[in-house]
Amino acid sequence: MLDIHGITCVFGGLTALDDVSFSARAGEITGVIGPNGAGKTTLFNIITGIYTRSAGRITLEGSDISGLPPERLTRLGLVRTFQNIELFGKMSVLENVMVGLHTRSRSGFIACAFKLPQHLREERRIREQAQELLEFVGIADLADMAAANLPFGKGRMLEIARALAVQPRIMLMDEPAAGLNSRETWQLGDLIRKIRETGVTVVLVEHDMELVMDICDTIVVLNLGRKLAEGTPRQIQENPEVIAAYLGDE
Amino acid sequence: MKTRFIRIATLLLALFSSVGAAIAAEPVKIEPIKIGALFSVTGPPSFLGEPERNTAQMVVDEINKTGGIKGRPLELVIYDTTGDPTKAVQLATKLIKDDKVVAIIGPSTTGETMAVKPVTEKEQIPLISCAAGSKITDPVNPWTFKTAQNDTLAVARIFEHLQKRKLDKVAILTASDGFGASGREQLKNQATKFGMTLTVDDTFGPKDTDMTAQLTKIRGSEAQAIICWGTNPGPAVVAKNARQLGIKLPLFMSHGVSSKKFIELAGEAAEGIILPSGQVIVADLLPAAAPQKKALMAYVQDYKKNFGVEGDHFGGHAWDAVMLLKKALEQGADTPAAIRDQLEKISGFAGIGGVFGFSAADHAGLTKDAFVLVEIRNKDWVLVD
Amino acid sequence: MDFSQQLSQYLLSGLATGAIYALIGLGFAIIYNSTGIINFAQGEFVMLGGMFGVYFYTIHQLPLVAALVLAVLCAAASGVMFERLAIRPLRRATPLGLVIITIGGSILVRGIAMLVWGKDTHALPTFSGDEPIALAGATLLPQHLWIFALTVLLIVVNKLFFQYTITGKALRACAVNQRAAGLVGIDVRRMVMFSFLLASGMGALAGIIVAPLTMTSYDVGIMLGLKGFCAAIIGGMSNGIGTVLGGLLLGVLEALGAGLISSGYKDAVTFVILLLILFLRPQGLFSSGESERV
Amino acid sequence: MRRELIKFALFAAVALAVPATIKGGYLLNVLVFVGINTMLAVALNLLLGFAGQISLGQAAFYGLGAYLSGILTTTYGWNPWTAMAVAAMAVGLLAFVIGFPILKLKGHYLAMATLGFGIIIYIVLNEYVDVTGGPSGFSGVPGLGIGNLHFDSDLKSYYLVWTMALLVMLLAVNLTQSRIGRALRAIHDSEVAARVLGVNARLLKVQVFTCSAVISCLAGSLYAHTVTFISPSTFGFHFSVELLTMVIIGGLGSIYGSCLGAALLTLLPEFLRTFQDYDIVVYGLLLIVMTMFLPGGLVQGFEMLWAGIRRLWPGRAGQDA
Repeated sequence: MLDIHGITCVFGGLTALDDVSFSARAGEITGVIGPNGAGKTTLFNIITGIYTRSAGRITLEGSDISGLPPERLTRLGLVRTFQNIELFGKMSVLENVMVGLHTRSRSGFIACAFKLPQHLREERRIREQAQELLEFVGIADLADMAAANLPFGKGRMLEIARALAVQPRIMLMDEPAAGLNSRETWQLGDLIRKIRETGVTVVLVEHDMELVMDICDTIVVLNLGRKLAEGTPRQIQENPEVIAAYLGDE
Repeated sequence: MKTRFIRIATLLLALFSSVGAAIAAEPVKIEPIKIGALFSVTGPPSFLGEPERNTAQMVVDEINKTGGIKGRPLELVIYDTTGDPTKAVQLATKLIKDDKVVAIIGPSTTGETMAVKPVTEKEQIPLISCAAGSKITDPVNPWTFKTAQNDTLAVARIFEHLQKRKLDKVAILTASDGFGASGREQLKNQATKFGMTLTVDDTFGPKDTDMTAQLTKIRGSEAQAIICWGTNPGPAVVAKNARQLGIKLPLFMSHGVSSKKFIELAGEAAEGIILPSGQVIVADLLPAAAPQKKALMAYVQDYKKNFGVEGDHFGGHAWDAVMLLKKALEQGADTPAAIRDQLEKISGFAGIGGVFGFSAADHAGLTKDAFVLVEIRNKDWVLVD
Repeated sequence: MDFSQQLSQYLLSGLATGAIYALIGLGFAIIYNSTGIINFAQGEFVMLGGMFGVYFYTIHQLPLVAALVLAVLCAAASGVMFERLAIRPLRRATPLGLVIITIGGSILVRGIAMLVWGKDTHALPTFSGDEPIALAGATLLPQHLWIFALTVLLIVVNKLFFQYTITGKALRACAVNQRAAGLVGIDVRRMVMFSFLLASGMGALAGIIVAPLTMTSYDVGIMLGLKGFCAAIIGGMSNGIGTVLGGLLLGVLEALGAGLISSGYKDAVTFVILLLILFLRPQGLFSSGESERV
Repeated sequence: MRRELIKFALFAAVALAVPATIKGGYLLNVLVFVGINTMLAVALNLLLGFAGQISLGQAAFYGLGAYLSGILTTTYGWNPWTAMAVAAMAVGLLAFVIGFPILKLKGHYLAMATLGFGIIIYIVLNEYVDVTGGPSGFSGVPGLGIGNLHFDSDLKSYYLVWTMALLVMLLAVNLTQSRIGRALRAIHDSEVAARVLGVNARLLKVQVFTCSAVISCLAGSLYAHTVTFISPSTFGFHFSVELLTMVIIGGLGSIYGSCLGAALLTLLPEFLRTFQDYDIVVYGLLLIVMTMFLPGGLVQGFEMLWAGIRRLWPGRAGQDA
């Protein structure tokens, strides 16, 4: 589904990513792991058009998407979440999800300003869909709260609901478990599986090994900007190079 | 409790009734004649508005001290327009509708006057503007008069002088503000009439700090004289730059800088500059028989006494406006329409700006004699001609 | 009077004006580089320099040198006061908030100056006479030489200061990363204050040295400030030579614009250039680094 | 939704009833200008309060509207309404075109670029004497009328201007509560997150910039036809700052706040005539103090005050809790 071909990224003199390639298969959960500074987040930022790559190619279902701006990617069905959840704090929880439904509605300036009937119908539809999404992630009861007042764990759920709102085919999650307690992490794992069941491909960068090993179908290991290994959780756990990278030299 | 309340109530009642009695006992007050004034006391044209406000207030106070007009005191309502046409319009409306004035003097600038004109015309209130632009009274608007000398006259003075010196190639350098733009229009309009060729027609921003580029261009042209039109500080910079470039051509300025301030700013560079001016700055040099001498001396001295500095011709515009109104009122006019009619009949009135004579066809009322040409020598004015 | 002579006068006049813009631009750059703030009130410190100069020289009749020193000190003190009262209390400031605060500050300073000193225009005497000096077919005033000299001096002093003194290095550290600078023990607040002190002092110096040529009044700060800011933008907000080159370029373009194209539109020419630079090379003409402005 | 509509209806009723409570005169004239300034402040607020993009060049669009209307009707004898529509379209197009490069900039650079644009337009109005009349202004602009109804008195102008202003406010309120308003606020909070959700931030910012320019332009046309005289000095940098002050004082992101800000800044000088020279100082102080202590503007201040009163009122607070 998503294919990364030889991505290289150089900041000044520093090579953050060096010829990284891997594929995320449709309907699977792919995990990208690696010690700090391995280049995981950089990779995400390149895929989602926030940083520019120095070399390489990214394709989504065979078509080239390298270097496209984030809003274009979203329209092609690729969405991401952030490590430090980026909520629209002054808006309500429901409204946050409704922004996610922006691409699912099309009333223009005129229709909105004059409240034309099709806009009102659309607005009702968006509201209902947003409510459904909140139910899906389990925070429907907080719909009217200001997003800034949400506890962190709930904020994470909101961000996922918001990302789901664009009806993605593939979802990139940057350390979704960061800052969550063990119960919340466990719930998150369930949610991610549920998301896969709806047919969405998931790629996640994660530190929480337990979660990754539990839910991922395929795991890619990065170290110092290079791909170290790729395989099933079992294969990765047994890979000596990976163990060395995580534990340091024996 | 109850008795105390009654006591207090009685006391209050007594107090109120005594005050009421006092008010009632006062003799019936004579209704003052209300005139309005719009000056840009603050804002960029404050160099006009401030002396105008001072002067108008001073003159009105004096009139009232000597018993008012036909026993009725004048009441002057002054508003500050800050040089903003929008505010000028609003305040003109306020003067007419809320203060119910019978006439308005001001505003200080041509732009504001043009903005206010439709209002006063619609409400049929005479307006005596203190601004210089010729288009205020050309074409004549029945309700609009002005006291500031037309720049037409100032331009004519300079061109006549140039003709006498047989100079006919002139470079003009005008400020890009209302005053400069109006001057530029007049300079261009009258050039052919006086047989002048304009070799360079350039402008400078009123806040510009260096005009050597324009002057260099002039130096490279065939110009035999330079005319610069603007108000402080631009012309002072022009004078300094001309000196720096070693330009020896005769340099003329407008009446916009005919105050000691200009000499102070331009310093050495002011020497030899010739400009048309109202007679106020040279009041003491005038022969005793000059028609305006008496008015001029009185104004200059009064202003000095009240404000510690010498009166300039900007304040003079307000002096003329108030005095013209006074003349109309003395004829018994106290409604706007009657004042307008009386104003149009005034002739031979020697004021600060010149000898005024209005008619149905002329609401500016001055001839080019209103201007004298002066030269700056030894940091003071000397009459030319 | 041939054309080449005219041209050399345009260039020379332009350079002289440009040097003034450069001096003012440096003040913008210093504050921006150590705090990330564009101080829209910078032009007002230029005005304050000139007005304090006039105040001490004309009203108190002090000797010129003493008046100058006092004026710079007073203006610098005003700069520090502005930082203390308006910038520092603003915790968690957004760029928008800072833009509005400094605009408000500039209006306030201008208003106070108007109330205290009135609306008149004033002139200072030139430092060493006003006999024109001929140079390559063009003429200059001695005062222009003072301006050039001061510009060069300030570039050198700036360079030395930022390169070799502890305070200068600390300021540079703040420019790179305020939080990191704080962590290594630099008193960031003091550094911010210091940059305001430096910038307002320099602005005041510029204001004083140009006052004999351009005269000064309470409202000269707006236009001078804008031009200085243009200079700094053209120069890519650098602390040194970039901004100076930016100022000089701006001055020359203005003079050429006024002389050869149209004197009325010369300021429009300036601002069109500013917009083009912002659109096409937001990092400035004289630097090649990456930029975060877009 | 419904509550919002009731709020607006109440506000509109009050605005339209005002002339009945004051007996004509000068105050009515000032209130006409409050209406025009409300349009301008709402326009700026859409850009600044919702999309978070500063503009110091609003006066330019205002001026262009006034001058295009003035010139087309006076010099070329066009029908004022046609001229107004054409001016709005022309200014909208201009804003759309320059919006792309300008709104690529952020923060100070955006402020500077819009300021530069404003100054360029001001210089053109000032220097293009043959067409604009230059610094001494442009007079003789005809008034507006529909059939036999001529808007030639303050009262009629009041209803004309306030109908427009209320319409603009209603549309703005609608807009901010729609998907577009949400997207704009999202851009304001976190542009990256908004873009990741598929919001085309760049296009949307340009669109709202255009929208704001068109409203300002309409206000300019109304100004020209109401005052019948225009001069460049009305449309300078200082007016852009005045508009900014109105929006900030009223409250960023509050449409009613903009109206309050416009009313306050237009009426205040009338009641504080004694201030005269001090008003410039008061302006500066207001800008600083409001940004520092009440960044949400007066509307937020009132809300806080209201919340405080409710807390002090044990009965009601008890019910709420």
